[in-house]
Amino acid sequence: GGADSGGDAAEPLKVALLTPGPINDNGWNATAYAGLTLIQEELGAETAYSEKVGNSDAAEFIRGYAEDGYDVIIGHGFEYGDVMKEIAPDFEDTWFLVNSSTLSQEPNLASLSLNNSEQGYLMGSIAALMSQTGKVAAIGGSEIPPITKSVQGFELGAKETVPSIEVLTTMLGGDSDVAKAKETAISFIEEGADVVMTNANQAGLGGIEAAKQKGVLAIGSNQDQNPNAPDTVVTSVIQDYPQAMKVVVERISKGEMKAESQLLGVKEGAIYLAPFHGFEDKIPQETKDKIEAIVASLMDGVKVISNE
Amino acid sequence: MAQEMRATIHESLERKLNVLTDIVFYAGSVAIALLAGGLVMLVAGVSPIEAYKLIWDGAVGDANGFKETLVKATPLLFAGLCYTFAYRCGLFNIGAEGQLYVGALAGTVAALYVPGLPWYVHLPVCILAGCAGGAIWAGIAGFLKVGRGASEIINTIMLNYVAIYLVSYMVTGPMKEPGGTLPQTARLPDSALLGKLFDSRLHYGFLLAVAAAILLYFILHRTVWGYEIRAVGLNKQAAKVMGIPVNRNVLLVMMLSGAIAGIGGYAEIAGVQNRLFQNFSPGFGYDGIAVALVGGAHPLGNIGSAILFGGLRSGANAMQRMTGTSTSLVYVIQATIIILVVCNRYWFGGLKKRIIASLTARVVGRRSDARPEENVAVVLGIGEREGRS
Amino acid sequence: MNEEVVVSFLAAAIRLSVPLLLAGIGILFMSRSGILNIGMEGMVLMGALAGVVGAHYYGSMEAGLLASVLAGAFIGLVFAFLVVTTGADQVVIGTAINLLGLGLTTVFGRSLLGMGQEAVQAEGIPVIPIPILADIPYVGEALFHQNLLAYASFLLVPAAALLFYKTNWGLQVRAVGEHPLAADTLGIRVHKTRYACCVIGGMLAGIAGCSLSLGILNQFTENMAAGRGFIALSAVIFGKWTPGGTMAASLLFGGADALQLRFQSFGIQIPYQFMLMFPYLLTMIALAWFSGKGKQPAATAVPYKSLSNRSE
Amino acid sequence: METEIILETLELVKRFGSFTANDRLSLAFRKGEIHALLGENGAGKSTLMNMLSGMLSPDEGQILFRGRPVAFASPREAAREGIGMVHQHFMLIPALTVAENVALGMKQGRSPFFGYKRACAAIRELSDRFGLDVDPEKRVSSLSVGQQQRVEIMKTLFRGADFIILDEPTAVLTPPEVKELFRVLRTLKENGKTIVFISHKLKEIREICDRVSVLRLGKLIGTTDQADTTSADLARMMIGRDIQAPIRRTRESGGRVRFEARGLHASENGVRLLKNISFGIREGEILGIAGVDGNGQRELSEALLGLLPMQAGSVLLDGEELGRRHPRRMTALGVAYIPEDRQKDGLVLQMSIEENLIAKEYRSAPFSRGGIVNKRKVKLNAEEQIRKFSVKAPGPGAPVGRLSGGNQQKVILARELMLNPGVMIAMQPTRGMDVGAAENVHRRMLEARDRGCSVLLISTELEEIMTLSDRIAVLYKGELLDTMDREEAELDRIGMLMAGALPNAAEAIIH
Ligand SMILES: Nc1ncnc2c1ncn2[C@@H]1O[C@H](COP(=O)(O)OP(=O)(O)OP(=O)(O)O)[C@@H](O)[C@H]1O
Ligand SMILES: Nc1ncnc2c1ncn2[C@@H]1O[C@H](COP(=O)(O)OP(=O)(O)OP(=O)(O)O)[C@@H](O)[C@H]1O
Ligand SMILES: [Mg+2]
Ligand SMILES: [Mg+2]
Repeated sequence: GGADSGGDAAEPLKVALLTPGPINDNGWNATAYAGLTLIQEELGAETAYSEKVGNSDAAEFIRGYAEDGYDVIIGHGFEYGDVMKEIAPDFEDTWFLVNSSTLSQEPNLASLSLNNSEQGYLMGSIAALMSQTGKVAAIGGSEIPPITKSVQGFELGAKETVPSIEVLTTMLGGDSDVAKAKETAISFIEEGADVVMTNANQAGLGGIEAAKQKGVLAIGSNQDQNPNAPDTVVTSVIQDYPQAMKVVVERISKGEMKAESQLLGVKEGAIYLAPFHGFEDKIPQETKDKIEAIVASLMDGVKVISNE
Repeated sequence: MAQEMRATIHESLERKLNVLTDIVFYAGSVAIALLAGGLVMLVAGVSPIEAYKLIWDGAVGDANGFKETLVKATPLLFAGLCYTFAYRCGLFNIGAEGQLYVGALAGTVAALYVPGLPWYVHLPVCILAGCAGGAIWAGIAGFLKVGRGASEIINTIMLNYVAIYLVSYMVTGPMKEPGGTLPQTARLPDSALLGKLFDSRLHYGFLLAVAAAILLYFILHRTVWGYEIRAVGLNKQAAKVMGIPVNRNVLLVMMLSGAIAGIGGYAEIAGVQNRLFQNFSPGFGYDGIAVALVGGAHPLGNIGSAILFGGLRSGANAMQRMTGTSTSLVYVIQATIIILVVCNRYWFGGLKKRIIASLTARVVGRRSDARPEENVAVVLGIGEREGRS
Repeated sequence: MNEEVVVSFLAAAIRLSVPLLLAGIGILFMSRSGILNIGMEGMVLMGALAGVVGAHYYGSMEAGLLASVLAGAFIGLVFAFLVVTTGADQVVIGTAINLLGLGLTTVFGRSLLGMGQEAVQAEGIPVIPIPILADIPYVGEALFHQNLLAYASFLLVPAAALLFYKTNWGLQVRAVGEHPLAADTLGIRVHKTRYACCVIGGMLAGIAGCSLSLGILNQFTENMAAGRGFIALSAVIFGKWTPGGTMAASLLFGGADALQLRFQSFGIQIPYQFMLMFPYLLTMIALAWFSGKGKQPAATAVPYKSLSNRSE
Repeated sequence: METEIILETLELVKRFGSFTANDRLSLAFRKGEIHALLGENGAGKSTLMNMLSGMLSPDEGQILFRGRPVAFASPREAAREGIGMVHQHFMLIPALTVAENVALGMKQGRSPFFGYKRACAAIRELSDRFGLDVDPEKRVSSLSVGQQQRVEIMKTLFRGADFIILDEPTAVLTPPEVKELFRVLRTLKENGKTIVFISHKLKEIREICDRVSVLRLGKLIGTTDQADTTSADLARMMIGRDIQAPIRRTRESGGRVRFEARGLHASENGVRLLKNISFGIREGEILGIAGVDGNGQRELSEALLGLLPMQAGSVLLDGEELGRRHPRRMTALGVAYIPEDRQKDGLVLQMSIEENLIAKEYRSAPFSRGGIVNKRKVKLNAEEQIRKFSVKAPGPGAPVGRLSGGNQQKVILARELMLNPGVMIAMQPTRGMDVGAAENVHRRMLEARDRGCSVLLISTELEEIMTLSDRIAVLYKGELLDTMDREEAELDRIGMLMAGALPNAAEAIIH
């Protein structure tokens, strides 16, 4: 690896982040921002971020940060992969990290992705176990791999856990229309679904709101979404990008980073369940045991969910 | 005779002064808009001086920044020309955004599915396909206007949404990169890409856009067709009585206007992105309206204003990179610029007239005849809308 | 398809049509006085943000609603100044208002509501089942189990009709939209009337925004209007510039949306993008169908210079 | 009683820019009289009346109404005092009903509601009292012009006007409608209302008015009792000299028919616009078509030019049928056209004089070659035409919208004559032009005729028709009634035909 300049103890590591959406979206982008904050706080790095960076502007930002001497540039989304691949060779002293991608390029481009299928699998299993009606629903936002995979994983998990379950799924085609997300969830709930999972960034909260209003349960995605609706969100399957990002940046700072793609999941502790909060006492022990067993099988590698 | 001569000198001088004062006042409007933007920054807790310094540095601070400005200016110029051209024919094409998308889509289809051609054949084919895509998309609105009398304003807006979803469908469905998982097409073959200028991100699309501006200027002001377009734009009824085929012109202008946006869309793909994916335009089409207005709805004026807005965008990007300030601020500045430019006549019309009058008087001597109020509007050509049905 | 699906569909159609109806009636006020407002999208966004900010800072839904109304009135006033007093091009100003709405709500949304990880929650518009009526089988559930703004928006329709067709002021508005000069010669203050309509329209835009933010999620998210301002404009055209027609069109669009969401559960397999296109295509088809038949107020989008200002 | 002054103006001045439209006018109107205001186009009549009715405010001078000085900031204030005006161009809202139009802006007590029933009743009552015959519940768009005018009068009465101004009320009426109007006016007068009546038609003034004031170039020439003056006196006061008929060489008889129409039929939405119109015009002949405005003049010219689709009939040029027509094709065939409304149909006001001048020939040499405009040639041509027609303009590049009405018309005339036309269709070629400018136009048209051009002159000014035409036909309700040689045309007969008073005696004759 060429990017060893970050190891200088004298100067703090400089880390820049690009997100495709607004960092206050309570979802995908917020996660990355949280990761950056973690890096700043725990690794003492100097950080910068740019949000809502569309593809047409990405190169400009990435090159800009590289020229400004940033040691690590994190593109939070597969869409930055192409551009980073092109720019990376020009800045051998900088590490380029693409989140949610499987790209890599010697000597300084690596990628980090979480196993969204696994995340979905977990959510689906829990949803199926919690369902009384035998119907559960998953709603995805934009049609991009991390989301479609989590929805597909949801379906798989639900069916494997409770074979008789019926799974309703759909894509919203976007992340900003809260009203549409809420209505979609309502339509599924009225179809009979009694556990709903929404994975759609800003719009996602619409699904939880619908569940709350209709008195059914919701599974949170990506972050612990229980605080948004304590009586509705049973648990959330967290994809801990913050932790994962921190780990990777730490590796870079120690000079241990390799230019390869990294897929993290339950086993690596990057995907895990949020606390049950108020549901701790409401869920029957039997169900809790089943959930634990599924988590354990993923953790041990007994069960492997491919992210392809 | 002498008086006639004087009148002629007077007039040409006055016209020049008019253009000059227009430029001065437009620049003034932009300055005021920037001030207003600064105010918003203050309220939002950002230091305007620092922000503007960053914007300035980012936009024109160095060669790279300026090239980046031109990269941004390219799609903006295409979109501005798209609006300008339709506007000059009395049409409101709010659909540059959709036309960019469909142009990009059509161009990409040609790039990916017409293989094995040398670049000097393939690239023109792709550009023409982009043209055709944009032209068809705008043509739908034109056709509905001519055939059914349906407002092109609403239809072009609706078509923007349809186009964006269409592209989204294509890149997640039929045109998805074979074997890939991402919602995007395969990389365009080299023979379909636009070359780079000065070894930077700046590509030949910029020259294409400037050429389009010059071509449009030539069409509008030097050709028979341009004469027809302007006549239709200014007075449809009279144009009809004079024997100008109004409907045919409306349809053709709408289509050419869409074609310009279409090339813009393809140029963005073939020059910057190298592949098509959803939401590739961050609203270039809508910004084009502002570009056209600030450019005085004149093709050559568009070049300047596209660079201005391009600079604003790339500068704002630089600002965000360094301070994390949201680029949404630029929308506020843009909106303020539009408002100030459009209302220029109301706020500064009288002042402008007085300045021109006193300047002309100083040079040629006072004239006795009255100047009707309308004159200013005629020369301004902005904020005035004639010939709408 | 059983009854429950129909009821749920109806209820959803109504919920989805509420923002459209509110914004549509707002546009109707402006249209009737001869003003074309394509800036509704931006106005709705500002109303949406104002609602959350008001509700958050003052801790009550009423404060949020009031803030929306005030913000809407203010932007309506600005719009009126720009298009009525300065006589600027209405299409262009509308476009600018949209940009302004998007930009300002983003910038101020953050500075007022923070960048926090936790979304700012505020008190939402309550759902109020109407006693007795709500218990009517099927219909009650669909029609009388809605939130406050939904009832208000549907009551607005007869109110607007009454205002337009039965009052002196309504007659004035219609006259101003058709032939401002003639109205002016009869002593009607054309500019004042247009200002009033713009402010009313702005207020309704604000409420429409509020119905999105406080009515659905009690939160503001960036660009949450998602094109509804434009659809509302189509609803007015589709509704032939009448309150009843606007309501019918809003219900149609709301219904189309609700239906689109349910296609999947009916087992209809269409790529979702095509479903998303549906309302827009419907608008175009409606427009093509109705063009020439509709009665757009004759003075639409034509700036007017008032007689009393002329002599000055 | 007879001489009680209800309204008086003292040294009233109104300027538009540096142009003085009303120059120190002092007039007095007596209560209960019908007072005519006479003057050429642009003399300042409407301007004066607009000041009295609060549409404009005077720059200098004073208005005394019922002995008190008044200053109206708006028409509403004038109406409150009892002054109402029926404008030259109607101020009616077609989409609303009569009652809504009439009661618009009136408050009934404190109620915010519009008392439709009450308004209707009040209108019916007024309608009966003054014999106006208007149905309050009809939509204005469905009314005839005469009915619309009565609605306008109703509007003033409804507002309690005692002083009613009628600006050229007869210009748009057919003779029977004029009779009807006069009956109404007499009833109003009997009820003590004062009426100001503006007209260009001496005959009407003699028939209905008590006193006449004459304006010329914004100045008051004088006020006389109608009974004490002759028409010739009035005309002299109005124009400042005796009327001189332009010299018209009599046409050498013979020559072949150049332009011909056969059995033109046109209708739109079931309304018949043109019915069986046939005529022929020889080389070097002017066929005048007389008729009251709105009897199909516009439709006829548009049908000939191909702007209005026809259901039947054919148009022939030099004996050859033209088939599908289109303005561009007609231009190519050498047919010139002077449209009725020069600003709407004839010119692109924001374009320059030079560009307007090439509107018919821009596609061909020398003005363009290979689709590219030759700017130098265009400019040279404009300079030549400006000289030839003595257009008063700052230069060839000046926007046409800046020119005065007369000069705009000169630009159109120059453009059409540049075609060297074999046929010219001229609609209201001198509308809104003063006598000098009108004479100029007439001279040009006669010159064209003498060069062999066939001219179809459509005009509502009978005088213009009588002066220029070699033959005269009358258009009534979309039908051509009778065609006669100028020499045998009698004014009375034409007037009766215009009013539709004669049965369709003779089928139109094709020469
Ligand atoms: N608003 C205005 N601005 C500038 N000039 C005006 C305006 N109104 C009228 N004029 C000019 O004032 C003069 C008098 O116009 P006015 O309408 O009073 O004439 P008129 O006697 O009523 O003519 P007509 O018989 O054609 O109705 C004309 O030369 C006209 O061009
Ligand atoms: N609405 C208006 N506003 C400002 N100026 C006007 C207006 N109408 C006319 N004018 C100006 O007033 C002057 C007189 O115009 P008008 O049309 O009355 O000319 P005119 O005296 O009738 O001339 P002509 O004999 O050529 O018809 C012209 O210079 C014209 O530009
Ligand atoms: Mg007049
Ligand atoms: Mg004149």
